[in-house]
Amino acid sequence: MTAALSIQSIDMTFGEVWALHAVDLEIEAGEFIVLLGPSGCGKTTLLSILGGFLQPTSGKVMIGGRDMTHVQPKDRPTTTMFQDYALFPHMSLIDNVGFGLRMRGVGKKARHRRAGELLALVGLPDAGHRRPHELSGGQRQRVALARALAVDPDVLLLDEPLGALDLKLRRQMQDELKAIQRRVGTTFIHVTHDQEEAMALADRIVVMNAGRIEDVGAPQHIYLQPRTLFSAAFMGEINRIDGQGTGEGLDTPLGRLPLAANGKTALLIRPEAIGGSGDLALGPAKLVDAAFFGTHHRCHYAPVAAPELRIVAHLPQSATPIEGSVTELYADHHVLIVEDR
Amino acid sequence: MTAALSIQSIDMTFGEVWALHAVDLEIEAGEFIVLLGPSGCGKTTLLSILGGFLQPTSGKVMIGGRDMTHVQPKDRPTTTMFQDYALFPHMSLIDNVGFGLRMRGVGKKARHRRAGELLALVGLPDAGHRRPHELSGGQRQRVALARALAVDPDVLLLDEPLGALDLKLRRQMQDELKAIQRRVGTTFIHVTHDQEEAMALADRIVVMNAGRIEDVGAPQHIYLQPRTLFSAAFMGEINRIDGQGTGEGLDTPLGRLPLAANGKTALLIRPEAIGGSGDLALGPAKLVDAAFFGTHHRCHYAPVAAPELRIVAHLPQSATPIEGSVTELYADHHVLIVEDR
Amino acid sequence: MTRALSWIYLALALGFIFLPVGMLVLFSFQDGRLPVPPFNGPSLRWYADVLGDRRLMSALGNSLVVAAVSSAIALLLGFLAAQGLARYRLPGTLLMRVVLIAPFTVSYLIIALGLLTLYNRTGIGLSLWTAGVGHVVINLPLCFAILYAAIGDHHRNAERAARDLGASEVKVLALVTAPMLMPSMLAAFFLSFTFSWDEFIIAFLLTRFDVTLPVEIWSLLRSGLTPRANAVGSLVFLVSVSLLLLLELTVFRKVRR
Amino acid sequence: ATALTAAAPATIAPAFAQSQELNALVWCDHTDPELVQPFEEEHDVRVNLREYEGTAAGLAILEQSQPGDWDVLVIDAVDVGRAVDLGIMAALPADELPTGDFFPELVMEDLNTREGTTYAVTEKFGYNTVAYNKAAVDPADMTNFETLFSGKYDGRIAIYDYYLPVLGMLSLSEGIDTGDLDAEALETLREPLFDLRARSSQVSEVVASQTALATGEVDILVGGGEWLTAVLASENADLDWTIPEQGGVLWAQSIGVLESSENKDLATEFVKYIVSPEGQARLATSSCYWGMPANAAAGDVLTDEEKTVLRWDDQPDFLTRVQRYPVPDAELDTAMQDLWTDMLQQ
Amino acid sequence: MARAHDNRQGWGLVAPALIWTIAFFVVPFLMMLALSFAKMEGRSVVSGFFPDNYIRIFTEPSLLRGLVVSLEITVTVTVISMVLAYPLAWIIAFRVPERWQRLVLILTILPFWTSYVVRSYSWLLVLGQNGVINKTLMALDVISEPISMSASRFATVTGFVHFFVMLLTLTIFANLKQLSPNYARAAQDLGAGRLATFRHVILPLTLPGLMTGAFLTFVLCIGDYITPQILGGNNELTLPQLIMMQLGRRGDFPMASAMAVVLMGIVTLAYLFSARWLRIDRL
Ligand SMILES: Nc1ncnc2c1ncn2[C@@H]1O[C@H](COP(=O)(O)OP(=O)(O)OP(=O)(O)O)[C@@H](O)[C@H]1O
Ligand SMILES: Nc1ncnc2c1ncn2[C@@H]1O[C@H](COP(=O)(O)OP(=O)(O)OP(=O)(O)O)[C@@H](O)[C@H]1O
Ligand SMILES: [Mg+2]
Ligand SMILES: [Mg+2]
Repeated sequence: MTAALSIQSIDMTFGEVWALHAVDLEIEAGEFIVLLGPSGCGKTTLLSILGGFLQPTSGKVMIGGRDMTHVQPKDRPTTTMFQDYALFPHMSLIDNVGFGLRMRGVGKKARHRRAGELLALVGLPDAGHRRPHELSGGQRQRVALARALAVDPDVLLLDEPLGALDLKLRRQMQDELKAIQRRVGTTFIHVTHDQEEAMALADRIVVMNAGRIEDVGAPQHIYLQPRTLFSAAFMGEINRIDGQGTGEGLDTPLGRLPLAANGKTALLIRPEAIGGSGDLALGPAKLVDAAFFGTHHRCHYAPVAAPELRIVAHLPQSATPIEGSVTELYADHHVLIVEDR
Repeated sequence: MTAALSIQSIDMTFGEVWALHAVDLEIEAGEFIVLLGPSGCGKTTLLSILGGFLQPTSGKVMIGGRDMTHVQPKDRPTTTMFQDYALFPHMSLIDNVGFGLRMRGVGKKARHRRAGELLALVGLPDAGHRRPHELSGGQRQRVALARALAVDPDVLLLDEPLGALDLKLRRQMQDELKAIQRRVGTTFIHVTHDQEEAMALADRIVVMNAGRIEDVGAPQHIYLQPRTLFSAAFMGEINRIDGQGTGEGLDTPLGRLPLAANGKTALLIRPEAIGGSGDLALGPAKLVDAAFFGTHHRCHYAPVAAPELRIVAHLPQSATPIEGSVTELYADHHVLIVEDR
Repeated sequence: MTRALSWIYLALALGFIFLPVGMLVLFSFQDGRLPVPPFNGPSLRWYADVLGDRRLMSALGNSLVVAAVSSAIALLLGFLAAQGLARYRLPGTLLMRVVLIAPFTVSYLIIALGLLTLYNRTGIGLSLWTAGVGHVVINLPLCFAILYAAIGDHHRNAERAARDLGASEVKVLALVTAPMLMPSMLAAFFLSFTFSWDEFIIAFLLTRFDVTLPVEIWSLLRSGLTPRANAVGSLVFLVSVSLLLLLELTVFRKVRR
Repeated sequence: ATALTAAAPATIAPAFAQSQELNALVWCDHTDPELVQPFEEEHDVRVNLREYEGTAAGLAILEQSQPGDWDVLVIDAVDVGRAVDLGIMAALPADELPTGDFFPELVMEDLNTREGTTYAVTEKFGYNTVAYNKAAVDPADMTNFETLFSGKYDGRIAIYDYYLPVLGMLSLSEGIDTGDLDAEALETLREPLFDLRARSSQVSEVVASQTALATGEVDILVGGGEWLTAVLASENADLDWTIPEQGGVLWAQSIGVLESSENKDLATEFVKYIVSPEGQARLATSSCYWGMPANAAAGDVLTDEEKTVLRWDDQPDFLTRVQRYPVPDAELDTAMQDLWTDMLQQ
Repeated sequence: MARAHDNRQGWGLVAPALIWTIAFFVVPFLMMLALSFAKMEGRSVVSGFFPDNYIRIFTEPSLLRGLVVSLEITVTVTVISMVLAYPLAWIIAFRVPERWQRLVLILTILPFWTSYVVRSYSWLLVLGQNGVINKTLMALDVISEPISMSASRFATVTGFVHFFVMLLTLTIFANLKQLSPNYARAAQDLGAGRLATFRHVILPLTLPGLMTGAFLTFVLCIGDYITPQILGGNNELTLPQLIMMQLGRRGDFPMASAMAVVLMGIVTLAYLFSARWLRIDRL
C-alpha cells in the first residue's frame, strides 16, 4: 500500500532551538524521497514528526488525505526503519519480523508465514530462527526492512539506514533498497547526509539546512541547477567566484566575464566542468598543486589575474599535470546565484 | 629532524596467528609513506613494531642506520600518534604537548614556550590552558600531532589518525597533515584503510593484505598499474573479466580479445576507462541501469555476448544514458594480471 | 626480575585471601568439639549435625525467601525508576537520582536503626518482612544504578520501533525493554541476592523469631564454640560458589559474547 | 548444594503451619532445641524464642512491643522486682510450682514474691568466680583473688563481659557486701577494676571466653564458673574453677509470665515445664551454657557424669560462700554501665 | 517531547522506587534524628530537644574514644587495603595472560561468598594462640612462645583488610582495564620510564576509581559491627559497637540514634572530602 503526504508549514522548537522552520512539502504516493542535509539540520526531527514520535510546535501532517498530526505512532500508517536498525536482540528473526503482526493480534501461524515471506523478499529465506547478533550489518539492515514492511505501511520512514555500513556494502544495499521500493510501491522517505547516496536513490531530493528546506528536485536538477549557495556546495565540491553584475557583464577578480547578471552575484563552477575547453573563458592560470585521485587528478590553479584565488579542477586520468605550468582555463557549465543581501 | 628506515624480513606471530609475514621495506628520510590495507591485515602490528611497542618474532628494524629492533619506545627517535589520540585527560593542552619535553628534563618555562609554539603551528594558539575534553575531534587530533612533534622525532608514526573524523574534516586535516609534513621534513608513516586518503597523502603507498606487502609505489602507479588483483580491487572499483590466454589472444566471455596473454589471466578495467571510444573494443552491450552521481553517470551494462555479466562504466556528466539502449563499448586503459594458481 | 616479583606477590596475596577460608573448611571436618589445631582427622559429623538442625535449616530457608523476594522487589522498582529517569525529562531528575542512590552511601547500621525507630513509632511488629523491607532499601540503589547505566540510547530506538509497530507501553516494557536488559537485570538480581543473603545488622535488628542465616550463625557463634559454625560456613560457601560458577559458565558467558 | 536447597521449603513450612504460638524473651540457654522441643510436641505449639542480654535491654524490648507480643520472660532473679514494679509480670499459681523440691537458697521468695503473690520462679543458678586452666596455673594461687593483682598472671587473664557479676566479685574482694554496693562504694571499685583490666588481655562474651580459655589464649577467666567450664569439660579436662577466699557471686535466673500475654495458661504450662525435673535437667545441660537446676529433684534425671561436672555434691558448701548479684536501681545501673564502658575503652 | 502526557508516564515509573526510598529511608532517618534529641529518664524516653546525647558523645572520654578508635581503624584499613590491592589488581590486569585473567579475578574474590560472619570468625582460627600462624612459626622455630594476635586491633584490621582487599582489587581491576593501553604507550613513547608513566599518567587516570573504592571501603568499614566485635576482643570499642551496646544492654534508643547520626555525619564528611573524585552514578 502507499499514500501521499502533505507537510504543511511545520515549526518545531526545543526550548530555544528552532529545529524546523516553516517546512512545507508535498509528497506523492509511491515516491522515493530523500531528505539530505548536514548533521543537526533537522532531518531526524522531521522524520520523527512524520512517524509520530514528536508533535510539531505548529503545522499539520496529512497522510493519505487524513490529518495525522496528533495520532500516536502505533495508530499511524507509517513505520520507521532506524539508523541502528533497532532489532530486538532477544528475539529470533521470525519473531522480529512478526512483531508488528503480533501486536495486531495476528495468530502465530499466519504471522510466521508472513514473516517467512518477507524474509525471503529481502533475501534471507532460511534465516528465520537466527538471532540478530548472528547477522552481518547488511543482513540486519534487510531484516529491519522486512520488519517495517511486514505491517504493510503506507509510508516507510528510513533514518540513515545505511550510515553504519562500509562503502562497498552501502552501494549494494542502495541498489537493493531501490529495487524493493519499486517492487512494493510504498512511499519511502529516506534520510541521509551523504549526497552520493541521495543521488543514487531519490526520485526527488529535499535539501535541508538549519531547519529549512533549501531545495527540492530531481538529483540531476539539484546538482546542476542548485537554487541556493548551500545546496550547490552540499551536493559536491564547487568553485565559487564572487562578482558584481553590471547588467551585461559580471565583474570578478578574473576580470569582466560575459555573463548577464545584476547586483552581487556568485559564479559557481564544479571542478569537473573546468578544463582546456568550454564556453566560458576564465583566462590563464598557473597549476600550483596536483594529486592523483584515481579517476582524476585534483588540481589547484592560481589565476594569473588573481594569484591569491584558488580554482580546483579535476583533470582526466590521462592528463599529465605539470606543477608550475600556465594554462588557459575554460568552463563548460556554470551557475549564477544572486545573493540576496 | 628526519631519518630513513629499513625493515628487514620481519615476521610476527601471535600464537597461531601470523600477523606479519616476511615484510621488507625501505623508507627514505623525509618520505610520506602510507600503509594501506583492510582491517586485520597487520598495519597496526607493523607500526607497533616500528614504535617499539612490540618485538618482532624475527627480522630487523633499522632507523637512521642503527639497529633498533630491541630498543625501548622511550629511547627510539620515533613518536606515535594514536587513533584514539591518547591525550592525557587530566592535563591541560600545554602540559600534554610539553609532556615529552618534561620527561627529557626540560624546564617548565622552556617547555611551555615550545608547547605554545607547537599549538600555534597546528592552529590552536590560545587554547593551552584548556583540557582535551573541551575540544572537538579535529582539534584533539591537532593537539595529538603537536604533542608528537614536540619531541622532534625523526620518524612520526600515525595509526589511522583521521579515522574518527567526518569526511569534510578529514579532507581538511589531510591537507594540513601534508602541509605540516612538508614544513617539518620528518618521515611520516601513516596507517589507513581509506584509499582516497592514501592517494591524497602519500609519496608512496604500501598496500598490505593478510600480513604481507602486496604492492609498493606512487599512488598513480598503484592505481593504474596494480601488481596484484587485491591491490587493483582495493584501490577502487574495477571490472574484472576472467579469461584464458592463448599466446596471441585472450578468450573471455566477451569473445577473443586481441591481448597477448598466456594461461589463466584476469582483464581489469576501471569504470571510468570504459566508454564509446578507446583502444580495446569490448563489443556491444545493453544499458540496464543508470544513476546520476554528480560528476558522472554510473551505468550497468550487460554485454550482448554474455548477458549475465555486468560491466560498470562511469559516463561523463554531459551524457544522457538511455536505459535499454545498446552501445559498442571500448576501454582506453586496462591491466592484465596472470593468476598464479 | 619484576616479573618474578609479580608472581610471588600474586601467590602471597592469594594465600592471604584463602588462608581463613581454608582453615574454616579444614576444621569443619574436625573430629572433636573444638575447631582449633591440632586437626584430629576428617569427620562429617558436623555436617550431619548442621543439616539436622531445625533452626539452622529454617533460617536458611528464611534467608533464601527474604533474599529472593527483596531482590525481586528491588529489581522491579529499580528497573521502573531507571526507565523513568532515563527516558523522560522530568524536573528534578538529578535530585531524584541522588535520593535513590543515597542509601547506598550510608552504613547499614544507620538504615537499620532508622527503620527500627520507624517500626517502634508506628507499632509495626518485627518479622522477616520488616527486615526484607530494609534489604530492599539497600538493594534498590544498586539495581537502579546498574540498570540506569545499562539503559542506552540504542535501546530507545528499539522501544520506539515496538511502539511504531503497535505495542502499548506495558508491552514495550515487558516484551522489549526488560528482555533487552536481561544481562544487567540478572547481574543486579544476583548481586542483590548476595547482599541480602549475607546481610547481618539489618536482619539482626529488624527480625524477631524467624531469623535469617547470618543472624542464626551469629547466635550459634555466641552460644558455644563448635565446628558447627565451620560446617555451616563451608556449606554456605559451597552453595554460593557453585551458584556463582554455574552463572558464570552459563548466563554470563553467553552474555559476554 | 542440592541437599541444602531441597531442605529449605520443607523447613520453612512449619513456621507457618502451627496455629498456637508462644513467644518467649529468654537467655541463650533456652534456645537449645532439645529443651523446648518436648514441650512443643506435647502441647502442639511453636515456641518462638528471642534472646536478649542485660535486663535494661530486655525491658526496653518489652516497652516497645505491642500488648500480646510476649508471653514468657526469663530474667535475672535479682531484677524480678524491677519488672514487678513496672507491672508487667503476671501472677503465677504458687501451689502448682514444685518449689518444695528446690534448693532452699534458690526459692528466693524475697525476690520472686511480692505481698504474697508469686510473680516468677527461679530456674537455674551458678557462680561467677574464677575459672582457670589447671595445666597452666597453680590451683593454689586461685584460692585468693589477690593473686590476680600480683603480676604473676599478667596478660593471661580474661574478664567476662558482664558488669554485674564482675563488679560484684570486685566488691567482695574489697570487703563490701554486694547488697551494700551503692554509688559511693562503686567509685572505690574503679581503681581495682582498671588495674585488673590492665592485667588482662581481653574482655569477652561467653563464646569468646570459652574459646580463649580452651585454646590457651588466656589461662584465667574472671567471672567464669561452671557455666563456662562444664561445656568444655569433655574437651579439656584441665579447665577448672574455684571460689576464692573472698567469696563469689551467685547468679540465678527466674522465669515468669507476662501480664500482657494473651496466652497465660499455656505460658504458665511452659513455666511449669521448665521447673519440672525433666525441664530442669535439660536446662541445666543446654548447649549455650550449663548451670545448676534450681529444682533439686532434677538430680534424679541427670546422669552421674553430668552431676560430677556440675559438682552437684559441693553445692551446699558453695552456696554458703557466695553472695547474690548487686541489685542496682536505674541510676546506679547506669553508673555501673558507664564505669564498665570506661573500663572497656581504657 | 515535553508533553504532559509523557511526563505522567515518567512519574508513574519513578514513583514506586521514590516512595519506597522516602518512606523507608528518608522518613526513618528523620525520625531517628528527632529521637536523638530525646533523652532517657530512668527507663523512659522523654522527647524534646535536648542536646545532652551529643554533648556526652563529644565529652565523655569513653564515647569520644569510640569515635577516635573507629576513625583510626577505618583510616588504617582503607590505606592498607588500597596499598595491597593496587599491585594485585595491576598484576592481574597486566601480568596475568588475558585468558586466565577472569579466572584469577574470580579466585581472588571467591571468599566473598563465605558468610560475612563466618569469615570474621575464621580469622580467629588463623590468628589465635593455637592458630595456624603460631603453630607454623613455632614448628619452624621462628618463635618459642606463641605471639598474641587475636583479640586486638591487629586482628580487627586484618579481618577488615581481608575483606576490602578483595573488594578493591575488583574495582581497581575494572578501572585499569578500561584504561586505553595507548595512554601508557604514549607516555613511554614520549620518553617516560615505567615509574614516570605510572606517576604522571596511570595513577592520575585511575584516581577516580581508586577514590570511589576508598570511599566505599570507608563507609562499609566504619559502620561495621561484626568484625570488631568478633576479632577485637572488646579491647576497644568502635562506634557501631557502642551503638549496639546502647541498644542491647541499656535500651537507650536516643543515645544510639545520636551516635548513628554522628556516624552519618562522619560518612558525609568523607563523602565531601572525596566528592571531587566521586561520581555518584558510578558507585
Ligand atoms: N530532544 C531535543 N532537545 C533539544 N534539542 C534537540 C532535541 N532533538 C534535536 N534537537 C536539536 O534539533 C536540531 C535538529 O536535530 P536533528 O536530530 O533533527 O538533526 P539531524 O539532521 O537528524 O542530524 P544528524 O544528521 O546529526 O542526525 C539539532 O540542533 C539538535 O541539537
Ligand atoms: N595481541 C594480539 N594477540 C593475538 N592476535 C593479535 C594481537 N594483535 C593483533 N592480532 C592479530 O593480528 C592481525 C593483525 O592485526 P592488526 O591490529 O595489525 O590489524 P590492522 O591492520 O591494524 O587492522 P585494523 O584496520 O582493524 O586496525 C589480526 O588478525 C589480529 O587479530
Ligand atoms: Mg539524525
Ligand atoms: Mg589497526
